[in-house]
Amino acid sequence: MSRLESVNDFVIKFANVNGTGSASANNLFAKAIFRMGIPVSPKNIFPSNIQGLPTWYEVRINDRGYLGRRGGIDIALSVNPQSMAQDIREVEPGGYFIYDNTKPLDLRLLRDDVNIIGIPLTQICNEQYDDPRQRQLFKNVIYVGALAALLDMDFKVLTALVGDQFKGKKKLVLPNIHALELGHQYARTHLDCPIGIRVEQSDKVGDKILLDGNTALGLGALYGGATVAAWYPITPSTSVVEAFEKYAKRVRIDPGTGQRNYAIVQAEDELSAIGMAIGASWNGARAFTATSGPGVSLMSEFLGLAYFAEIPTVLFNVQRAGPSTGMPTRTQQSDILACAYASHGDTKQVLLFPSTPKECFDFGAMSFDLAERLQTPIILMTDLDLGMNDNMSEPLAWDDERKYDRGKVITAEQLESGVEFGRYLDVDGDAICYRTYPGTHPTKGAFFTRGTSRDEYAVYTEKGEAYEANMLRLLRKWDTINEHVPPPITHDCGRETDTAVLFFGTSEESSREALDSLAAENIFMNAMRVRAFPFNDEVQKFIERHKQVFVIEQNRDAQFRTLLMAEFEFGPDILKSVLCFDGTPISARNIRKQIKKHLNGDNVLPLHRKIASIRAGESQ
Amino acid sequence: MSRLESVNDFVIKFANVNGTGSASANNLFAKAIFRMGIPVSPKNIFPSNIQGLPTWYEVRINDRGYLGRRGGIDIALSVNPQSMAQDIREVEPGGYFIYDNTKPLDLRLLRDDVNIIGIPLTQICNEQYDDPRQRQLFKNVIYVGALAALLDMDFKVLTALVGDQFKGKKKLVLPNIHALELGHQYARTHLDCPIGIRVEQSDKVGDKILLDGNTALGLGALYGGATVAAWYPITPSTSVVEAFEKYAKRVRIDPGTGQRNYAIVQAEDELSAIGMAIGASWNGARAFTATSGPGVSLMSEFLGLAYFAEIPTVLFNVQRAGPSTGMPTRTQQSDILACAYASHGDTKQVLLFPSTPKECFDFGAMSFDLAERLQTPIILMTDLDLGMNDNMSEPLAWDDERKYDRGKVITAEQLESGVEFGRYLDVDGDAICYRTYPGTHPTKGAFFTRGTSRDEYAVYTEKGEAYEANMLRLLRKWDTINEHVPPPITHDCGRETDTAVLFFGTSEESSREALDSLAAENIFMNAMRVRAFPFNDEVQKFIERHKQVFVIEQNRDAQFRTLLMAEFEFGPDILKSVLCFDGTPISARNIRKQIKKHLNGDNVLPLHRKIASIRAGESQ
Amino acid sequence: MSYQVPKFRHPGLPLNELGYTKADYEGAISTLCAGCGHDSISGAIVRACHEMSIEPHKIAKLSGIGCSSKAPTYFLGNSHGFNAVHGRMPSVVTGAALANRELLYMGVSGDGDTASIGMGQFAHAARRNLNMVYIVMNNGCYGLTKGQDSATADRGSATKKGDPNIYSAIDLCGTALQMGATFVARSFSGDKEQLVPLIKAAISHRGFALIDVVSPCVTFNNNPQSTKSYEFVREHSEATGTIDFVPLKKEITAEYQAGQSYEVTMHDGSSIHLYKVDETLDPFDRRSAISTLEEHRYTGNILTGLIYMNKDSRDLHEVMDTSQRPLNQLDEADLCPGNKMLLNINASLR
Amino acid sequence: MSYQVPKFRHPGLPLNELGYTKADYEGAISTLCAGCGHDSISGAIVRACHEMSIEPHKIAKLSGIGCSSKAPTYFLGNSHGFNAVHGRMPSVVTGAALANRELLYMGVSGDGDTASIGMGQFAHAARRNLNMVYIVMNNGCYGLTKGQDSATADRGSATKKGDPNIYSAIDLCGTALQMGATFVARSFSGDKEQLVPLIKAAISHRGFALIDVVSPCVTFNNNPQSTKSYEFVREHSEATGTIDFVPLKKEITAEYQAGQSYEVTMHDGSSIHLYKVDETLDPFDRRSAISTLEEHRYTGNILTGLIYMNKDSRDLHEVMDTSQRPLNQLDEADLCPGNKMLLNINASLR
Ligand SMILES: Cc1ncc(C[n+]2csc(CCOP(=O)(O)OP(=O)(O)O)c2C)c(N)n1
Ligand SMILES: Cc1ncc(C[n+]2csc(CCOP(=O)(O)OP(=O)(O)O)c2C)c(N)n1
Ligand code: SF4
Ligand code: SF4
Ligand SMILES: [Mg+2]
Ligand SMILES: [Mg+2]
Repeated sequence: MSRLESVNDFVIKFANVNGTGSASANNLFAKAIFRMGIPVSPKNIFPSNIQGLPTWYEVRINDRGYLGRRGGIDIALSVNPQSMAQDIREVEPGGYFIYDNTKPLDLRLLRDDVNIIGIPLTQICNEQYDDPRQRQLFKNVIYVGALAALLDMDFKVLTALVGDQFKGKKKLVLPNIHALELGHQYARTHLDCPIGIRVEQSDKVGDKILLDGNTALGLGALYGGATVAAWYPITPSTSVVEAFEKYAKRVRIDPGTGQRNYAIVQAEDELSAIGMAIGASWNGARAFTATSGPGVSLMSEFLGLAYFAEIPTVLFNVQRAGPSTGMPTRTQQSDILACAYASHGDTKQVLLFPSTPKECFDFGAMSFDLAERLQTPIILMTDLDLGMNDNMSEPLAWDDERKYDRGKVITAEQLESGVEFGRYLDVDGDAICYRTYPGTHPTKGAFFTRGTSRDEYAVYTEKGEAYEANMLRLLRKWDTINEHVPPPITHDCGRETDTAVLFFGTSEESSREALDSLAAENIFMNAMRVRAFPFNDEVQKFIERHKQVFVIEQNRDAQFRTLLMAEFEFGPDILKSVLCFDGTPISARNIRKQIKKHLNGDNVLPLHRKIASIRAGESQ
Repeated sequence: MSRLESVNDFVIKFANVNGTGSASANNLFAKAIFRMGIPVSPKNIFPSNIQGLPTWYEVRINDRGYLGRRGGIDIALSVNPQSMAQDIREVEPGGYFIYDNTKPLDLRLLRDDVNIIGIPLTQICNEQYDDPRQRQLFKNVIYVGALAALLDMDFKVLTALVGDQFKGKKKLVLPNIHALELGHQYARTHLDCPIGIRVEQSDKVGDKILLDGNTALGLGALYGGATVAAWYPITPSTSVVEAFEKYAKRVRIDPGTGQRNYAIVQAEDELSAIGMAIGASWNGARAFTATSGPGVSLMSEFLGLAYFAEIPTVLFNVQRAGPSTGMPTRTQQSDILACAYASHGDTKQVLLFPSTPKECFDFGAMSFDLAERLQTPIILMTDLDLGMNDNMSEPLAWDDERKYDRGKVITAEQLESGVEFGRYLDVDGDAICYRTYPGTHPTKGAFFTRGTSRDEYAVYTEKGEAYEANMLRLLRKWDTINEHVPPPITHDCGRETDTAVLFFGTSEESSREALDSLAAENIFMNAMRVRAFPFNDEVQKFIERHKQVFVIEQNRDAQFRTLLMAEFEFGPDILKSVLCFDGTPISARNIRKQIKKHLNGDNVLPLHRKIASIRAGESQ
Repeated sequence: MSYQVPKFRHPGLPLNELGYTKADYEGAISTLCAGCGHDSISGAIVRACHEMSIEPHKIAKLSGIGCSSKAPTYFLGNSHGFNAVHGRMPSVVTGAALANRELLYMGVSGDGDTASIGMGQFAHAARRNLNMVYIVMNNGCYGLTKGQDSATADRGSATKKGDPNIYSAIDLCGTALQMGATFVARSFSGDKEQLVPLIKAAISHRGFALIDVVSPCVTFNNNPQSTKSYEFVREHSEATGTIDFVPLKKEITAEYQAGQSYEVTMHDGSSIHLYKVDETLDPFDRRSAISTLEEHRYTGNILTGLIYMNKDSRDLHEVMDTSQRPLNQLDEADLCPGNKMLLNINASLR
Repeated sequence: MSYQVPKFRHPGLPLNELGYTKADYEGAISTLCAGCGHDSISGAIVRACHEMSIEPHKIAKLSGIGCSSKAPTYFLGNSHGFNAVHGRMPSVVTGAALANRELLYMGVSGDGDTASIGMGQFAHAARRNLNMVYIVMNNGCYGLTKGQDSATADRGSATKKGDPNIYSAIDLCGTALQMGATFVARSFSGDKEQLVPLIKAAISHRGFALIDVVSPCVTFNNNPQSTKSYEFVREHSEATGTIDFVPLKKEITAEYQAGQSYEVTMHDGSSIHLYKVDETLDPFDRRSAISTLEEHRYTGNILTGLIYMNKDSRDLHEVMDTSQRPLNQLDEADLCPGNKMLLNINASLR
């Protein structure tokens, strides 16, 4: 039988039952590979449930550093009878299927184009452990040990990692190492090691780190000086505030008093959470909230208020698959329009699109500067894929000289010295006005914040002209905002071409890989990664330079493309869509396939008709 | 001094204090004109407050039947000292300023290009009445009597109207007629009657009626078979449910039992209101809710659920000026994007755009057929201008043969006979599936409704393929929907032209007038009034037939144009914007001016830059 | 249709009056954690409905979002179900109940779903005396989002990984009473003998019937520091008395001792028998219910059983005076006034 | 800046300790209806703040949407104000209070704003014992949207144009008590002698202080069928006692009779004196407060005055143990851990 052969280049998928502690064992595996200097990209695929349902952990190992989803499984390691049929089906021909053969495999599942490897995990556990919980936990560690032998991993890396992971919990180190050894031993004794796929020490990760975007965001908020966090639990954004809290507990305790230099409130719902963030920002603290899915809809009324009353507001939206409750544990980039035009009436909201943990950290911290400088909500748009998976990333860094940009705030001294203050008076001509913090001055500088129309001195008015002037100033402000948000990043392919791709957020890795593989077929395209809305002029120029631009996004309705069309004055014939919305991160194969289909001229129907008649994404 | 002269063609504006009962007197005036066979279009301009602030009532009288706002005031009748300065300023040169001269006019207000007419209203009242409330109330009636003389109105029409208005309250008839006579008498004795502007019996109203859109909507819901109304008070939608209730109390009481064949619940907020409408619809009743402004934002989470779970839902959105609380008593068409893409994730909502009370009635009733046939939310988009003002309209009519279209519902008999039932199974190929009402059959036909992903049998699933297939079916359903919603109406100008206008809702009257006046300048344009989203193919063809299409809308961000661009595959260079967003209804003069500016080539900058640099609307 | 759990029907299984076995009232296999209190409550609902011989399709089960709100999938497979959005089940039930007054509305919610995001809707459904059974599966935490404290967590109680809760707890029974609920009870998922008759009584009651059921979350909130653990609740609960439900038309066979026992006839003709334990509580007097509850709160005990019932309850349909025929069964003839009335209206508008 | 009401300052006007006249605590001219109860409450707030010599800029006044929520524009013109969205004032205050614990937060709301759309936020602000004064201008109707019943309207009460209300009324004092509020009072807009000292006590209290003020809507709900009319309230209110507020450092001059009089020292060192009328009520015992309230509800009387105060109240900041220095005054040095820590974090992630 053919068998896949490769070194440092494969996809392995673990199939487990959730609530059994498999995630940490699988993580041990991924991190060990990473420590061997090989780029990895693990993705946790978990159900919206706590215990007993199938869960998967897909790890891509790739020496060339492609970190997006590739599509296809080379090795499946399945310890979950519920999903075994599906797991074995997904293996590429020539691939490997590793399973717990304490119970024999159902013969109907057998595939003769796949290499089947049995390890009697349950049996080993039952022999070694009496406690049922231990049996369950160590089973996972044992298969990691076995994998080390099968893939020719450096066993010392694994044992060192265990030491690091249980630092402070010494008692746990030895039993875990023992379990690793059990698996390792078994494989070396009973199985053909290594298999065709294996790993070798490499040097491709440099000083990179392995970190999930939500933790990076929480750290970004911490470094950005956030003192108030108000939130309501929801997957996949919950861990943003949890990370913020974890680190705040370490570094934000006043050494003298033991008191906290931060406040975190679990609100009663998302309406309240964003209300709190707005109230705190209004009162001069840096505040944020984080949410996902339905939370975004619930926050829309307040987002409209913050836009119109110009209150700095930071919202981290970790997107998941919608609409409604949708697929709460799957990824998508489908809140683009809901956020860009959040709330009734004419609004335009600022969006940031990080694509790595490093950018989550940077943009996370920057959000507060932007919110206060621009006096408007800043919505940072990440997603489950980036937020909840360990992503390889540049290390985090902070310039210790950096000062927070607190924006335009008038002080008591300035008021005292007779500065004219009108809350909505465009003094500097950039359409951004000065504010005062409550409590600034006994008799000067007070104003009334409201969601109703008002004049430049914040006095209530129903005069159409005053309302209109204010709305037009907000439009002018949009141009100022444009100058402050992070610019796009362009990759020139170095050849003459009139075709390009444009993407944002987590489509980056797969897009880059797809471009490389298209280049290998002599299809050359320039690329731009957009990092913010409003779109910088560069975006417009980039699109204008090309005859066709593929907009890659992870939603059904090409929402980002709609935004590009609404903001610029060129025809949609230029903008073609590459979409994936089945809840999995878009893969390089999928992008390549869709682009080639377009280039072959398959795409002449109007967009929505077309999508309806073909399947846009691939689920594999 | 020059004085304006005209017959049956002028604009008169009454300036009052709110809470003084002026609205009914002013209405008496407008209706009397209407009964004289002359087209009128009264607009109430009121503050967001209950008592004591300036309020205006602007009536356009126009024999040619132009009913949109014209812009400019020919006659101002001011009994409010607070607003007098502004009122007199607004009068066109040669126009008339009528005021209560019991107190002398502040000389600084005097204009020598305006005809000033004083009537000692307070003095007359003080002489005639002792009770302060009577003094206040009858003051308004007296000036209507005076106007009758000044404008040469048929006094008998007025007295007959009073008789009709106080039918059942006989005791009020004579005092009101007396007050009318007081004013009439005074004017005829002391003033030069008629003035240059006057009215003459005409025959231009045919069988038309004078009705506000909200009452028409309430009646539409009643005729459409709505039995459950859930709402939360908010201006300007409150009177929709109030009208529904008023008529339901008359015609929906079971004659045998005296019980109600309807249920109206004032919910605790808008989230709850739409939840109730959804619950009732799910359970097989026709239900609706009505809201405005912030209510739309608050309903977005539930709108996403109804879209995704495919629950018939009827929402009447009477738009007002946003964002946030905005200008709650002013008009706008600015919830287009918030409604079309309501909620997070990929959603597309059906919108209907009535432009007359008759259409409010028709579309209101039709909403229930559409919601049940299409199994999705139907959002009827009207606005304050249409909803709260008396609009001249075709009479309402109902075909007594008409049956409600209850959509695809499987009965107990069908289940019994073995019909296969899967709630999300596309049996007919039109992407609309069958549902059952709860309680249909003891053992067959039950299913679980949810906002999470599910398979065709409504069973929860997290399988990407099942989710994707469902989302693609929803896109195909969009095409089916397209075939059911009201098509656009086209007005061909009868000449060769490559220019057109496209509008919707309350921009119709002013657009029509603007087109006529442009035609008088030899600028000919075709016109299309869009009545629904999704846009019919006809809309696309119409736009394609032209080189330039002016999209007329009453919001800042050209939201409707964005929608057109997002849905179709032609360039935005074709679509030009004509906007008004100062809270007043768009006027014909304003439209004409903006179009001419465009035609003169003033419009080369990208849209948002341009708007920011010029004033888009006129406030007059 | 949507429930494909193969059901083995034992020929000897007891049938109810309608000829159904208990299995006919079951749902899909639960995906909750083994040992989760919610599953026991589902079991009690199944038992109550089976024993009362309610036609399964005459029940509509509705919920919000959470582990608890998933539970309706796991019972009453022949009933229509509706998983609404988080915290908004009461409004959906209100609409549904208005549309068809003839079904039984079984609402299921969690403490997060009800006491936090759903507080407003819960309060107002109670205030309107909506005719429904409202069961809260109360575990003092957010199970589905992994164990954060909920608003019913007691001050000082801690979940598996959390710090002790610093906020005062919301008592859903006390809240419902304040709002005007007409039937208020508390129970424990581990006490089926108490819970099943309470569910039956709640079903028979016409009006808003709350049962706040303490239902431990074994995964996140069953640790010793928690006041919502199996152990704590077993040790600290104090019953108001025992309750017996006697279905309509059944002859009363048991001997009821006078004095501490009350027989109450419900709206549907069935009756409940109460044996009081707590002498201070008169469950038919709101003042007594409110002060007894508060007294127990003060002492830190969990009062379970029937806490309050308004015998003269008039539900939403009654106070609104809606038609006896369900609104969703009315047709054009009932609803549409016809063109003639429009002619009159038109005339009045000229 | 935003208040351009020309103020004529009479030279002889009494100055408070800070040297301000009452006019310095006033706001823009009211646009509410003449005779509206809300204006009287604004007046009481002005008087209380002036007499307590609170620096006006150390007050933040926040509200939702409604006639009542407009009121903050009409008092305290030198304080920052915030008109939030309908029903969501409590969350905005929560955030604001977290940001700066040193200001006084004066929240104003209506019965629609609080008891309907705002029920959830109201309940949770109370539960968290947020340090604020929460004044409800309670007219039993929706003034600004023209007179619909609100959720505090009594059953059977009718507004000017409405049918009698068919729902049970929400008692905001009872609700706040249930939720864990630590200061609960009720008053009447027409009774300044009672209202002003209550406002002062609420200001001095550290924690969530609710004053539910019945405040007739003259335009829509002051008719004889209404239980929120001036006349009805005058006739049916029963005071818990009288209350006297003695500012910090002031010597107590009046003679207080022992027995029915209590002196209570507040967190800020000032004190209140209570003269009880109702012997059954112990306003320092929650159980007593809850049952007395319920008793009055039963008899249909309106209990006014201080209903409950927790002398040991610990507010949100205290239970959260946040820094004494307001969070909004912390800077980079306090907040940013610097690059060194990142180096460690990075290392742990390799
Ligand atoms: C609007 C919204 N916010 C947040 C969530 C995330 N969420 C799902 S379940 C849940 C809490 C459930 O707690 P509870 O109601 O107590 O149920 P339990 O899981 O404890 O049974 C939350 C916050 C959501 N689905 N929707
Ligand atoms: C989300 C939202 N829904 C509805 C409204 C309309 N609205 C304005 S004020 C008000 C009710 C106010 O009642 P209340 O709080 O009792 O204040 P009052 O006017 O009686 O003082 C409503 C419903 C709104 N502004 N926002
Ligand atoms: S997490 Fe807790 S509440 Fe959820 S299923 Fe498990 S035990 Fe039950
Ligand atoms: S309507 Fe009522 S509440 Fe509003 S200002 Fe007038 S009297 Fe006051
Ligand atoms: Mg819970
Ligand atoms: Mg009110």
